[in-house]
Amino acid sequence: MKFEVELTGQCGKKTRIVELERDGAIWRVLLDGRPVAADVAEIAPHTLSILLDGQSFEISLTPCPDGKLKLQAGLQEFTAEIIDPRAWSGRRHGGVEAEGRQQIIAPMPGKVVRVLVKAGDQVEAAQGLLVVEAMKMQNEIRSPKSGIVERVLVKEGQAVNAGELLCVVA
Amino acid sequence: MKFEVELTGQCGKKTRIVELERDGAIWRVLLDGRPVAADVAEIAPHTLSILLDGQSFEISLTPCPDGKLKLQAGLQEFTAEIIDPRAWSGRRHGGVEAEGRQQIIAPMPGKVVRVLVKAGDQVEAAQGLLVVEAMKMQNEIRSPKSGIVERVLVKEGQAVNAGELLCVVA
Amino acid sequence: MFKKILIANRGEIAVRILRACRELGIQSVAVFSEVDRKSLHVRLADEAYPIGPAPSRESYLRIDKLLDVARRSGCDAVHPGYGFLAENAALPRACVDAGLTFIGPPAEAMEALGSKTAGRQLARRADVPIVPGTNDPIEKPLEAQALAHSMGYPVLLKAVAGGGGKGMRLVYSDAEFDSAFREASSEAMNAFGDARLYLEKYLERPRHVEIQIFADAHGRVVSLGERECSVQRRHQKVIEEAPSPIVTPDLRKKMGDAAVRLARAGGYVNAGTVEFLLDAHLNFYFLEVNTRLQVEHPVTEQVTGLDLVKLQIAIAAGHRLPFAWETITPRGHAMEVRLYAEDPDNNFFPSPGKILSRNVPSGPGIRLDDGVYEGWTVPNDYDPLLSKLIAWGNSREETIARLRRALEEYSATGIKTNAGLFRRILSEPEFLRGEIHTKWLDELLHRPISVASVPDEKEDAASDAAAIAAALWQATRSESQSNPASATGETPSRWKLEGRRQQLDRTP
Amino acid sequence: MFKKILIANRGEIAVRILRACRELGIQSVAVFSEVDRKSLHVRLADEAYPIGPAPSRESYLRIDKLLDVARRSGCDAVHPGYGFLAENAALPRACVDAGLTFIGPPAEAMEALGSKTAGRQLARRADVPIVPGTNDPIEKPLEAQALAHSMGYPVLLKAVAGGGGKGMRLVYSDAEFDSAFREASSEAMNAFGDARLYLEKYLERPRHVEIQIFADAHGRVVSLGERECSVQRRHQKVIEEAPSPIVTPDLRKKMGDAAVRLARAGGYVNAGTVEFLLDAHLNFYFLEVNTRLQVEHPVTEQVTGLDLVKLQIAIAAGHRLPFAWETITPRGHAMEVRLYAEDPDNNFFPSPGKILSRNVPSGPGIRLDDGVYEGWTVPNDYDPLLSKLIAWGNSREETIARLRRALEEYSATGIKTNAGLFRRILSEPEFLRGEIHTKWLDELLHRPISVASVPDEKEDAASDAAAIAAALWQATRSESQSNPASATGETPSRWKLEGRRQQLDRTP
Repeated sequence: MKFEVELTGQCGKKTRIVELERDGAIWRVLLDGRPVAADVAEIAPHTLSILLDGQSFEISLTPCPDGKLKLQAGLQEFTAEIIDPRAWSGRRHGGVEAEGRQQIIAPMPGKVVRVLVKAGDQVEAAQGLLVVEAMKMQNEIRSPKSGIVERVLVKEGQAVNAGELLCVVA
Repeated sequence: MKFEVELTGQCGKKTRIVELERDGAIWRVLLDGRPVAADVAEIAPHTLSILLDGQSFEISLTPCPDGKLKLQAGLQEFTAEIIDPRAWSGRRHGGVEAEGRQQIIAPMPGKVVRVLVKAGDQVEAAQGLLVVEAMKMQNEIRSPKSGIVERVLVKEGQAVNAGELLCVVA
Repeated sequence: MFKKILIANRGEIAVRILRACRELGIQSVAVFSEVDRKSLHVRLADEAYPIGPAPSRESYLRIDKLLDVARRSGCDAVHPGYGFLAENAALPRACVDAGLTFIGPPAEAMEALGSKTAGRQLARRADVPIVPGTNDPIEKPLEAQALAHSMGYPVLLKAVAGGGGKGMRLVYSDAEFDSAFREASSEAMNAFGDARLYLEKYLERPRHVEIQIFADAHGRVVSLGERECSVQRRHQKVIEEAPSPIVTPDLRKKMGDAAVRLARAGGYVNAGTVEFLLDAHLNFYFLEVNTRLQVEHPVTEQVTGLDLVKLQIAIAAGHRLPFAWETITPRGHAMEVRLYAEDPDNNFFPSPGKILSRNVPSGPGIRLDDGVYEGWTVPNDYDPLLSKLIAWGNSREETIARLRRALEEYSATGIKTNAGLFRRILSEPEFLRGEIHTKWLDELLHRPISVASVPDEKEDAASDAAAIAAALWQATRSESQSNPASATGETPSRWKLEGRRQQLDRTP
Repeated sequence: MFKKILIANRGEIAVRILRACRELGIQSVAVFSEVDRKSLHVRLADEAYPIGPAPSRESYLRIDKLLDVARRSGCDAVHPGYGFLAENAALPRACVDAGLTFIGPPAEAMEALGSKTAGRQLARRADVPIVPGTNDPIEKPLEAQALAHSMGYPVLLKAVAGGGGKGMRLVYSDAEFDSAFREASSEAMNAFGDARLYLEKYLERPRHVEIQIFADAHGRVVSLGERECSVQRRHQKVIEEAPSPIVTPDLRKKMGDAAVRLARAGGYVNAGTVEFLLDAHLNFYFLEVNTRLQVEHPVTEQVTGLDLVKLQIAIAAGHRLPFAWETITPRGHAMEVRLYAEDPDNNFFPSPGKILSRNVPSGPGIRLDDGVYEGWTVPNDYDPLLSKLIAWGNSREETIARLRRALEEYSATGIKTNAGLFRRILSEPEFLRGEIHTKWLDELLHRPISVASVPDEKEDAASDAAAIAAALWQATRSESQSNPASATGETPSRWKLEGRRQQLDRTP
């Protein structure tokens, strides 16, 4: 299996090609076409110990709802987007058609305590759209772009789930 | 289901009759015939939190190879033997026929470093029979009774597994 | 001494208090809402009773339910922790009525010192410096402008009824004063129905330094030294340390004396904290009093060796502060970070969920005040504080090195945490030099991340390892999807790599 | 300072050392045998390399493999930890030959002080009290008997070549002397091919008190005070504390001076421990020198605030001991228990296995030096030390209360541990009064358990809870056996009890 892994870390973005080949119970690894001495052990369901040419890394993984992976390696953190040419082909470029039209989704479960805009309003980038409360903290959700509020799908006092569509700015 | 639980703790032995009745996803508990207000939550695969009339206990369980259970509740430890009248009937009294004849088994995996007796030897209670080494520690295994060594099943230098029969004293 | 204490709280602070009780041989009674049955404080308490649904106003804020549990379970005292009812004078009053000892200040002292305006008035009387400004609401804007002119700009106009930045204006010159006054006043009217404003000198980049005080019921009040809490995100403390890197012995004595004077003036008893702002010239100004145990109390404990919760209990039981305290000499340096279930990529929004796995650091100089455990689900309903990680060292440098080491070992999967924020702060040169102020972190978060802090080679290798881990995760996921049978049960070989073990025997 | 240190060890001490390296900014290189790939020290190190099969003589005891890893990975120093090669002079010699710094004493000092007989001879020369007896093998039994008579009985006859109690006799009177001499002599001949004996005064119920010393390469030697390690099971320390409950400042000074004298006489450099026996009249007698870091070093760290591993590294790098040390004033009291994978019901036999789950204590005053983690399998091949649990408090009483609290929170399933032994010891009145000696624990374990320590009511309720837990475990086990489908996947309701929640709302 061949994967394109796009990593975003403290030092910016980089892309790695990882080839994994199963050989019975065992994997072989090529990194950007070069075989690497990687000794991998599973420590816990989401934690791997990797010895890479002797250097010891402990990687903990948390999958995100958007399909990306958060990875932590000691003091460093990465976000990984994995493009599996076999299973995921085309996925990466599928988002282009939505350009310009932004769907605002709830980042976590909570309650809408204030709706600051209504359909048709002109908004600036970073202008507050609504306020969601969770765990006693109120957080203003801001517009990612200047534009017109197309729809508002929630009301004040309404409970929302993570990923739920709150409003659309076009 | 009705269980007879024989508990051995710091304060000696006691026996409790525990009746559990399934009611859908829920259990009802009778302890020695008396209904108890027990609120049980599973914390981890071998750890239960039990609120018993408001008193909070955290019980961790470790099953032993002999079918008993080791239980820890804070500062206290118990060994429990469970007699399930339905599934286990008769099991408790099955050991009687072995009386007088003692099978000496390896308490853990290790290596026999010394055999101190041979078949036919007269031994006293607490006399050393053999020495097993594990994790750099040598431990003398002693006779639980006075009698005659009937058989010795292992040799010096031999690796043994936990539960393996080492010798028999009759 | 008390026989049984009700802990009217949850999470790490409930655990902290019940541990002190256990060490003193006092029974502890926990309470829990419907979502907290499996919380750590319930597991570790001697007794635990349900007090209702998840929303705190129906459970942890219900004095009637709390005192009902206290009465029925035979408690003789109540510890409020911090948050929830800890600074609500109704609780000590209800305790007194119910014949229970409240472990904290009397209701009157709480009111005299706890509210911002009452505290400010008392401070003025006790000769404790406050931020210069008008003592009363402005009646004549021109007089206020003259005062602003004489104090020096910038100044802040603030709504008397205010909060949350509404009705507040920062004024930089005489020319701006008049229009700023009219705008703020009308905004205050709209927001609070009260147009009144007052004037305060604006402190640029102040530090937050607070004094821990203790007072017994026999008239003795002592200062246990300062904590610096200047690293704040949107007015929330995120890192606290003791001692402050810039407080001198002389300043410590002055601030301690001022805090003790204020506590005396308010008839204070038990543990309290007097918060100050410190300007660039080391002038200090009274901010407010927290009439309770603070989240950050462990840093004082680590440098003084005292157990503040046990002291609170002893004082509430009528014990005297032992004489020896005034001669306590702090040792070394302590620093605390607050680990929250927060999403750093989403403006630190709370991120509850199930903790699938975690690694917690331990070893020399590390203390963890933990409120959670692996397998537990952080509920949606409360402050998402997971744990407080506290390091101690002989110097500020050693303490920071230990904290960094501990944060390198810390990981949690299943939830997002703010641990990465601390990893970043602890490598910032300004932080390492102690050059911090209350706006410092907010400013830092608007700056791009400096690349210099991580050596390139190690970073490269770490990203290689991360890329391999990510690909393996995807590969095993694809495998288990195409072959559901293999997904059940942990096949031990699932992650195994050939990894050229032979090669490992040849290299390094 | 060093750039990269090879840690020639495993388990908790390897973790302890690599943490110190990380805090100092030094890279750490771990080594692992085939069964240790997943060990905590491999996970946390900067680099890790395999060194062969599980048996230590093929891995951790192989100087050639260790130095090969050190050379190839570019290390400039080697830390041996304790155990394995830590007191083998061949390692420092091999390090010198390979151009590596050994973090410990020079080979010569190790030999001069490390062996029992050499240490005893040096002690005599350095005017350090040793247990009275013959200095050389007994040639004339009658002279030896006269000496025994003058020292006072009981005395010990010991084989010069001895060990393990062979060729050893305890003699209570002149009348027994002759036959005891003959028996011991012939037993020694049979066991070791060497009939020679020597004579020592037998100390009844002595205490084990040891002095931690540090020496730099510039001639400075200091004592960091004592540790008491009298609680031993079959000559193995199980609890250590500092300070000793019976050592006075005067005695501390005398013992410290003696230890420093001995270290000087042996040309010692780096950390070492001089062990003494203390009789009922507070006379102390030299026992032996441990020429390495001790398992129990954390108790000294907790009371002095020093990091002994960092000091070892600094001294090995040629740094001077700072002057300030001689003026260090210990604070409070520290106590350590060694948590082992042992079966208390089977004579504390090692009990390795997979750690299915565990709860580790944290919070104020608690330090855990951990070598294991949940999900890891304790291998069969090495010392089964899991973790060291260390408590600190302002007094011995507070320290014990904290340790008891921590042990109450500690649990591990899947393996058996000796935690229950400590729970028992820490409630023994003699231990609480500090009335301990090296035979105390062995005697205690032959006594029936005193029932008085646990209040009846609580014990009853705990046994009720345990009985319910046991029955539930059996019930769910039966269920999953009769219905295999339900065994797969955690049905959340599996353990749920109706529990008369309504009743909980009525009671307490």
